[in-house]
Amino acid sequence: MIFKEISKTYPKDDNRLVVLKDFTLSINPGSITALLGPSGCGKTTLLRLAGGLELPDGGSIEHDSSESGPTSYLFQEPRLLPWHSVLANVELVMRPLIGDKSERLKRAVDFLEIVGLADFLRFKPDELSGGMRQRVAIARAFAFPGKVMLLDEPFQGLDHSLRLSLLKAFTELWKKDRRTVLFVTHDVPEALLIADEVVCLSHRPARIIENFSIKIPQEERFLGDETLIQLQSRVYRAMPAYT
Amino acid sequence: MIFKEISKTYPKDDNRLVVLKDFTLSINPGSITALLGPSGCGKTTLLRLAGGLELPDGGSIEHDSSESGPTSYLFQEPRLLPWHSVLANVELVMRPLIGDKSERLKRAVDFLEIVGLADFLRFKPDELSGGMRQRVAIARAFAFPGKVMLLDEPFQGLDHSLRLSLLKAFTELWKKDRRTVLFVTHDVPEALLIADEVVCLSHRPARIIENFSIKIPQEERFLGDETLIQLQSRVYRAMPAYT
Amino acid sequence: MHRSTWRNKLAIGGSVLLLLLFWELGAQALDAQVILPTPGATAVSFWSIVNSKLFAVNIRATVSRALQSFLIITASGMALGMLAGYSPIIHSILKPLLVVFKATPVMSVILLAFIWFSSGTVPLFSAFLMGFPVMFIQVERGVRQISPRLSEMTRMYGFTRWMRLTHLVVPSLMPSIITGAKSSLSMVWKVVIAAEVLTVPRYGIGSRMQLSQVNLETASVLAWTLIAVLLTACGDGLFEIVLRFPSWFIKRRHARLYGLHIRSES
Amino acid sequence: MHRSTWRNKLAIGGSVLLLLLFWELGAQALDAQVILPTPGATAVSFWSIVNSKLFAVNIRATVSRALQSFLIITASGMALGMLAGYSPIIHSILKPLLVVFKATPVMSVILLAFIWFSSGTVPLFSAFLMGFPVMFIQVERGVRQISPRLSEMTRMYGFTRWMRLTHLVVPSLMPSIITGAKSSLSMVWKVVIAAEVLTVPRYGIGSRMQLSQVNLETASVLAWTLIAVLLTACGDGLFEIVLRFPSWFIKRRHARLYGLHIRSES
Amino acid sequence: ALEQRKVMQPLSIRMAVMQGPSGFSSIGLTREDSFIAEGIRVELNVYPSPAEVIARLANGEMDVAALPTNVAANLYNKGVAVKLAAVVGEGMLMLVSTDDTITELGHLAGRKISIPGAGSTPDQMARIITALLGFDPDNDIELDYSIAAPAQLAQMLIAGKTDLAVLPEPFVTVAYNGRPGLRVLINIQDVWSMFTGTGNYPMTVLVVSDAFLKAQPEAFSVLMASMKQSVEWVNANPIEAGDLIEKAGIMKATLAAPAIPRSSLVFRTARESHDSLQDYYKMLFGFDYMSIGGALPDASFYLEK
Ligand SMILES: Nc1ncnc2c1ncn2[C@@H]1O[C@H](COP(=O)(O)OP(=O)(O)OP(=O)(O)O)[C@@H](O)[C@H]1O
Ligand SMILES: Nc1ncnc2c1ncn2[C@@H]1O[C@H](COP(=O)(O)OP(=O)(O)OP(=O)(O)O)[C@@H](O)[C@H]1O
Ligand SMILES: [Mg+2]
Ligand SMILES: [Mg+2]
Repeated sequence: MIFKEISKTYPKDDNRLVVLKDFTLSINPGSITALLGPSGCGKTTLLRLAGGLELPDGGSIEHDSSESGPTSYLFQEPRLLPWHSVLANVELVMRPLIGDKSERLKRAVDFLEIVGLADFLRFKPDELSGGMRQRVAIARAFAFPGKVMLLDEPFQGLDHSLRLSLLKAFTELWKKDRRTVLFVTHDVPEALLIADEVVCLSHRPARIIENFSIKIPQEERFLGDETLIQLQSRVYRAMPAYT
Repeated sequence: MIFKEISKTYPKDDNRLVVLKDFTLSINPGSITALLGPSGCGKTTLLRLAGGLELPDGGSIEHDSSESGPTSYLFQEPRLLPWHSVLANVELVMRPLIGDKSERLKRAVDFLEIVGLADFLRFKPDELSGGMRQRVAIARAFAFPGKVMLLDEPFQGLDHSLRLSLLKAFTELWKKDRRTVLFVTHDVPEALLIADEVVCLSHRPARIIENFSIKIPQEERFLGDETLIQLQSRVYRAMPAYT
Repeated sequence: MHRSTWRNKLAIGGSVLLLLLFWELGAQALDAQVILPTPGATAVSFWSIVNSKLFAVNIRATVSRALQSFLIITASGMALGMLAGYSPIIHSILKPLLVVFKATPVMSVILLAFIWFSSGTVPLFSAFLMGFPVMFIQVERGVRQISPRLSEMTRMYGFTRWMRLTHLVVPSLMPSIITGAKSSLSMVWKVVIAAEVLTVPRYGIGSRMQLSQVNLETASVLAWTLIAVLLTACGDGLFEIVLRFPSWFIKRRHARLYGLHIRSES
Repeated sequence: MHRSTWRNKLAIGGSVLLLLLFWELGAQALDAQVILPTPGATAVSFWSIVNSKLFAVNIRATVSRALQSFLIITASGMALGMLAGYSPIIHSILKPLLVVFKATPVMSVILLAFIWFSSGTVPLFSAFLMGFPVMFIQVERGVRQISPRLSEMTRMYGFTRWMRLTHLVVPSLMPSIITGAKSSLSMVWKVVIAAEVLTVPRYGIGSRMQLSQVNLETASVLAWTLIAVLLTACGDGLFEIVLRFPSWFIKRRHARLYGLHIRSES
Repeated sequence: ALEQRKVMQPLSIRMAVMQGPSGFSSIGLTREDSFIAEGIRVELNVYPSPAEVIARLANGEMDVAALPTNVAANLYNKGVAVKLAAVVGEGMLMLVSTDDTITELGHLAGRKISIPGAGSTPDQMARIITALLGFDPDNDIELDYSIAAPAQLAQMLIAGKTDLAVLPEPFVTVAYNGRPGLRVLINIQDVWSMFTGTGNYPMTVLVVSDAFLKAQPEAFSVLMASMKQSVEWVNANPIEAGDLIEKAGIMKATLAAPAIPRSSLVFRTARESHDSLQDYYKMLFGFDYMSIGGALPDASFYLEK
């Protein structure tokens, strides 16, 4: 996926808000890219552009042939259908792609087990805690067999151990088909643990400050690793300060 | 504030969901307490009980005399009024307590500057990014002169440097009046940086696993500190694993 | 949401009693049985009407007219309302039609209505003229208010048109549809009866009212009014029950779809 | 949201033309001027009506009746709807009243209405009977749908009753109120005219219709209908403009409240 | 062959009347199971308002109808192919009052008179008569049309909620029975005769569609004859007629029967009443020419028989 000189402006009455200006970034097909950046810099806008939910004012986005097809999108909010149960929410999105109902159900239950909600299949979203809702959204995005995954702060609102285990589950899933993944996060260790490429963005309008490649295979990484610790401090230094 | 043998059950059709059972916790008036715990264990429920939004099925909550009066509550979601601007959202909540309009406005603008939204006073919540909405909610909770502060994952969705600077701003504000603060977080360093007391909760039904007191004054703490690093690993070990 | 506690029932009863009291006092103050008979006189008349042999036929005629126009209004209002809500072009095309509907009094088209429909269908026609805009406006607004976030989600996940309709649009519209249905039902009764009074088909509550009126039997007019009120109350009650049905139905379906699978899984 | 692009205008125009065409064809097929005159004959009649000297008086009479009942319906529907939405007890108390309102045909109470009110107010009264339930149901539903999260927030932050009303309830209800107002406005026109036809007050569109009708001047009846349709269209347009006004007003107020302060601050 | 068809399927004459006294004359037609002759049957349809009668007549769904005299002329002038066949009812309107203080005509000035139905015959006659008596009907007195149904107006009189009204029979009788204090201030027919020098005015007429006249001239002759008999029978047997009236859904027997003698039911062919019709139309033309369709009907409107 290649972002080519993208620009995006939100018209707000008189003063226009330039969110992206000549933004260029190329993402290797089949790799995981993490987007780090200050709040309000335009990360969600980038994902929306990549997912086709918004059209750029200028520039273009090119997709690799392996990336054409449906996209799994994890929105910044859970966006669950409030009238459906947890299970139905996950099962439903697979309908257009998986014809067999029992297979869909199995897949939905499997993913809901991964996120630890096996006991809550029949609950409605309103009866869940914030983190549980987020987990349903994760299960939905993961269960959906999209060619590309766009994840907007996927593990926000989850506790430390759950986060680690989901990261682990995610890398294992990813290794099976190696889809292109672009994800936004505010957690540097998280980015370092799973990303092949960490992109640090500046304040709005977002520019790329620095681009870190991590060559270590995901399954061999752990946070105590020397290289990662060094990388971590480099990333922290690169990240734009709060002004 | 003292939680005395609180129990809370959500009736869900046939299978009842026991969220709290004989939960007891005493919080020193004028201190900052952090609640850590796995997703869905009942942290938000605890805050809601403390804020009086929900009544316990059993047990009672006792308030210190210094804690009687209005409460600042930061909800797990921003909960902004969508038809009002950012500024109006913050200014509005102070109306019942601060009669003077210009003072309210000044206070609202001040707090919005602290969270870095000085340029967005006229924006509607729908025109903001997720993190920016969260920051408006933070400004609202901080600007509101409540006697108690209940914060539900206050800094979620914010980037690292913004988080640090808000933590700093928060401790400075807190030192002025030393209100009782009870806050939920999933970020252990965050808890260690500002809490006087860190409470680790178990899986649902929430029990207290361990209780860490930190005696170092907030302004002297930094994450490289030896004591804090030790404490951090103790907290991580105490925290319930993902099963 | 405990709407049917004893306190509420008491309130309903009290309010009904109060209404009766006002009626009695009003009748006594007016002291003119030809204009406002007392509740007692009305009750006597009511009883003799209920026991008359054509009672059921009259009721059936009116109820079937009301029901038919209600169904027509609901179906057409929903279909056109959704179309207009989604497509600005269809909205524009339907706009003049709606204005005509809103403003054309039955009076103006009654000659045509007499020719095109039999006198039994004129009530249907006028109820439609009256109720359709209400349902339409309601549904159209409902469509515009569907959460853009959720609809973005369904688009992203490639929901088919049918899935969007059944899993996003209809559930989102449910409250609007219910309100629209309640409002138009509230109208249909009255318009059907009023049109029956006007056109006097062979059977119908309105026809009976008209005849009682011509014959100066005011107590009988009021008794028929009472019958209409009771019918409306029954209709409302039935409506509430029907409303509860879908959720029960969905639960059943859910159990069938997911319940067994889950158990066989774990 | 570009509802007024040229394509939509074209659609509106086309739809109006189509309506006229159907009318012309229908009239020619029926070939009976007493029943359905051609658009041409109606236009001639329209022109002579518009030029008659009492035209404005008639229009004013009907418009003022429609406006009055609309205002009464909106005000009472909003007030009682909010009360009933918040308090189950008041809901229960009002419920029987609402059922009576829903089902009582004007016919049954017209003698009473005539005694209590003058003949010019009977249209007002019947419009109220008809339109009130629609507005009421709408607002009551709206109150029940106010976001519980936001209302929890206002409770937590100790909003006063008045603040809750102005900053949470009314803005949340706005869409419901607008839909209710649109629906009841759509009814008020028709009911007022229908009641005028029935009671023939000295001036009013309905009175003119009735007189034209008894004189078998169907072209004139249709011309008056056309006038009613145009009035309704104007009413709708005005309504849309009024709806735009509050947001403009709020913007002004906002600028006054915050605009200057901010500048003097930074 | 013709004989056979008659036996198998009797000729049905579709006739429309309105609710109220204008339907009284025709009720005798329904005596013998609605057969007025061997193989000829009258299908009597009762409608609540002239509007429906007009619609069906214009549409060819009705062959014969009893209509207010002015409506018949109006229809004819609007191009509906009908002919006036006979007068079946004459004036029977009264100005009644419950107010004892009204003792002379001058007291009517500035009063409110309730009229059942704007533009109806009572309205026209009230205007004509008050004008003949020297009032300006638009300014000197107030004509109120709020209560369109004569029955309701009778109710209001009985209850004392209105004190001056123009009422047709049988509602005058009804109101009188409910409130014996009711007085007839003006018998409108008398005033009419006094000023015009003619007899009573024609109020209800029988019209026949040209199509029916052309297709079934013999059947129509039979109908005319039966109609004449019907009126005579009704006038002679008010009690039995009342029962039939109730059965047809026109009005209740207890109200209709006592009023029949005062309802001016007559049967006069168009030729017999040609002059009085023309006088009446001229008067209406002078007062409100729109009520007869804007012109005096020409000669071909009257059925010559
Ligand atoms: N309205 C409700 N109906 C039924 N169950 C509920 C309701 N609200 C909360 N629960 C249940 O209560 C439990 C605790 O919820 P709570 O919101 O307190 O969790 P939490 O500790 O705040 O979690 P998180 O970190 O994910 O926000 C959850 O299992 C949830 O399913
Ligand atoms: N609909 C909109 N109208 C106007 N401005 C908007 C709109 N959506 C987003 N913006 C603006 O675009 C900018 C970037 O938003 P975006 O959501 O991409 O930020 P982000 O990087 O995802 O931030 P966060 O980490 O807080 O979610 C913000 O300043 C926001 O105010
Ligand atoms: Mg974002
Ligand atoms: Mg929570």
